[in-house]
Amino acid sequence: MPAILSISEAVAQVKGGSTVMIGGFMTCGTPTGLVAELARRGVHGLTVIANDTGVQGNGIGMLISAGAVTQLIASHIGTNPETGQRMIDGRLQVELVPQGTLVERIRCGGAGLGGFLTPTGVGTVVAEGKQAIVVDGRTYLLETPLRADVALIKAWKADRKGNLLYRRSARNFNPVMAMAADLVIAEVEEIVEVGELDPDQVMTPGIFVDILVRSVSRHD
Amino acid sequence: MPAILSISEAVAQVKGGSTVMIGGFMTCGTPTGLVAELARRGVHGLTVIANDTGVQGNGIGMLISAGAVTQLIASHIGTNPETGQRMIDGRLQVELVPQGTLVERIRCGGAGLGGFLTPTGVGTVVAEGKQAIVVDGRTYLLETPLRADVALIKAWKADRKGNLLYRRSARNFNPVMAMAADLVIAEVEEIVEVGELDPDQVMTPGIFVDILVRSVSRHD
Amino acid sequence: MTEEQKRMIIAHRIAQELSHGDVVNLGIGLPTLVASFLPPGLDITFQSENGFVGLGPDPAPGEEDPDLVNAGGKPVTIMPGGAFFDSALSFAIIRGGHVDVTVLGALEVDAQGNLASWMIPGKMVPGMGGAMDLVVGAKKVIVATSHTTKDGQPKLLKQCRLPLTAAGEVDMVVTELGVFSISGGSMVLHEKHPAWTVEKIRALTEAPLEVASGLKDMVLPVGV
Amino acid sequence: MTEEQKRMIIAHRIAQELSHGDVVNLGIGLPTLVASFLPPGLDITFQSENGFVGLGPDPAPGEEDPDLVNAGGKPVTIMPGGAFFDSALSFAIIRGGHVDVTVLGALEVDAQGNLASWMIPGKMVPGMGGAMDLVVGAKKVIVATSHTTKDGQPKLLKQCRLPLTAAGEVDMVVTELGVFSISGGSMVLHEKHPAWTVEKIRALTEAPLEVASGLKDMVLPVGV
Repeated sequence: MPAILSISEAVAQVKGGSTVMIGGFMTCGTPTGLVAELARRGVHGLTVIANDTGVQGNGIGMLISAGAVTQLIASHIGTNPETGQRMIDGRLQVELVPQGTLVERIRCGGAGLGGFLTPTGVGTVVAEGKQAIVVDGRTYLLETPLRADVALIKAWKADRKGNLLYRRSARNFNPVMAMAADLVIAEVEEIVEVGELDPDQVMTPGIFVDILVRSVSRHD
Repeated sequence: MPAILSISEAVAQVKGGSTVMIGGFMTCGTPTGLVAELARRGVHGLTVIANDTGVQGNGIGMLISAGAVTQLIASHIGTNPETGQRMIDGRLQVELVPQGTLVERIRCGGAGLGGFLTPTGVGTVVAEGKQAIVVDGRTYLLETPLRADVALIKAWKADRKGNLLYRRSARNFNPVMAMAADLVIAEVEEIVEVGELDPDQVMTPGIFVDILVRSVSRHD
Repeated sequence: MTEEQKRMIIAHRIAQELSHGDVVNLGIGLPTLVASFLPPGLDITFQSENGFVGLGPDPAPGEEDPDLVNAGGKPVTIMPGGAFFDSALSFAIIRGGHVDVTVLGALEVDAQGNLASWMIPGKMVPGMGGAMDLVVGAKKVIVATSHTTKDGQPKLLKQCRLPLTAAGEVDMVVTELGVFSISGGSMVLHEKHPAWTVEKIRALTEAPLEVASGLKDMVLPVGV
Repeated sequence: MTEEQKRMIIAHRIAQELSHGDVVNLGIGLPTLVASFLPPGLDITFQSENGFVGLGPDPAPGEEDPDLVNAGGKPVTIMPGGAFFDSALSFAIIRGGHVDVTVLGALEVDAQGNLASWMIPGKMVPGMGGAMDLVVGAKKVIVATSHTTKDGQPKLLKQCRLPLTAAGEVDMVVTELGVFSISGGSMVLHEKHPAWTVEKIRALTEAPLEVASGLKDMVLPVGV
């Protein structure tokens, strides 16, 4: 059973210098309460793995503005000019990864696989430094797993066992990141009793979740 | 929108000599109506990809008894002695694949990946003839994708768009096989109108499904 | 032509390429406009790479749901019969060939079918997002682009100069001046804007240009 | 000892290895019996590799649901708070180290931590099912086996002779005669059946045998 903690108790577990996966897509499905608290605490030297950095001052943008992030692995940073500026200034090191490759690398990390072969990126700068492997006459890149010390994810509902439901397109990277970190903290809008969720409908089994926190407000 | 056909109309699309994925685990979640009709039609020379061959005369066991299968890719055949006997007699060629590798190879086939690296099977006969690749000091086997001409799957409910819900442990290989075949035929217990399923709860999106058939009876 | 007219011509023409039953992913910006020109009654399922099929029209004001956005982060709706999923399944759909048509913008596109759309070194590095997977994975890749840059330079090139999104994957290019396929190191003009001559189009095209035997006029949207 | 007594001693002893909060996969046959000996109040989640967590006890007669079976195809139940998933996620859980303990039977196990459990060439080829993934993926691998074959031959070997399930992955072996860990090419005896001497156990063990400094008696189940 996961621990049910306050946002500040939960975020206190995230140490400076650690690697943190953060769910969400353009702030939709981002655990905003956890991210805001992390930015507020003045933690430094984080490596963040996320699809994007939201927009300036919102979502993961809060962590960028706080200068908490020194390394970023993401598929898109165009919607947050501050991320680009910090990259150009050399204050932030950015690895850009195709979105499908990014989520699959995280899945590999969670699924105990050593890597996968993808056709995405062949013949582009993404292929640089990577092993090319030919299977059945087609060339693929060998992409390797990503794991994190902590995953900060956002769900709609949880039960006390940590079973999670996501809502609408706020699901995105959250279920995959829940598999790929040593410590998984889920920010949820509602916590129900064990037995209230239909086991057929659970999207993330509770065995992946270590800590539950309640969102301060819905869609905040 | 998938076509809604009778079992015999649907199974008429499966040609002798084709590669057929069949969902289910020990007959639980096997599309028994489709399999029975396929066995009855006297189709020959099938390559079957499935977790197991059920038990003698039931589930995929019906196809084995009918002599319809010449090649089998499965993780387990111990519960159907007839499969083992035909293998020893040389009438059936069997490739045994670890269950996690089997499902991941099918997923690769459906997901457009060229393969994946797994630690499973290293140092065993499963490694024979396979490329070993070292990532971060650990040895993995390169396993390659599986695809089929036809997937025969079983679901609980469908809507007319082909969106599927599975029930309990009858889910197993079905959602993954739905992604990995040129023609996907789903046997379902109930077909509801478009809009009756919650889009958050759909387990297999209808875009994967080509043909829906109604099960003759529940759990038959 | 105004920029708005160009966009309408391109989006309208691409809408004619979609067939009953297609699963289609539209990139943000100009490609999104394609949905406005769908022939009535055509059953098209739009995929949104952030995690669903059945992307519908914009919500009525006040009806926005912050949990339901498109790949540009904008509030949208879902059609009856749609389905949500996680990013892993979304890109399994995309890379696995389950998207019939993808429509994307371009910075440059060339006669080898190469596309550059995601960065200008030293200037603009937004990232590739889902574009690299879409171009590699979709069965048919249609590039939707103005024929030239804002300062009149060709965008249909002999060879892309910017970093590629994907190599050799583009099937069709639609601009306000014409409809092009890629074949043997040339772009082949199949349809042209009725008011333009082949020679005038050639003058604005860097890629080697061939003209298809059955060259036709593009059908323009009503009112353009 | 009867076969039933052996099974009870082994299952009872392995149950003591499970800790509060563990996710555990029990193989079919003898390992399944471990669940019967859980200390009360211990929060253990059982995983069933055919696709769920929260495996519960056998259903009451007449309450069987054909859609709810264990990895042996037998009707079972699910506990409140359990969850179903597909085989891909099931093996992501298994291979990804999310199962704390797996308990499996053996044909042979050796002093290098090798396990053979899935075939006897020319005789029995049932297939490996999920065993290879479980042995490679679980954090702790416990082998549950009678100390000898039915005709009295050792099953704890210097080196396995049958085709392996996995190489070097076994952490612990529990038989009716003792509890063993694997270390530097030897099996280390930590606990022994109270009625047996080390020398008598050694005589039935082919693997090089060391004796742990704090050798203890195994706690046997009540009534055995």
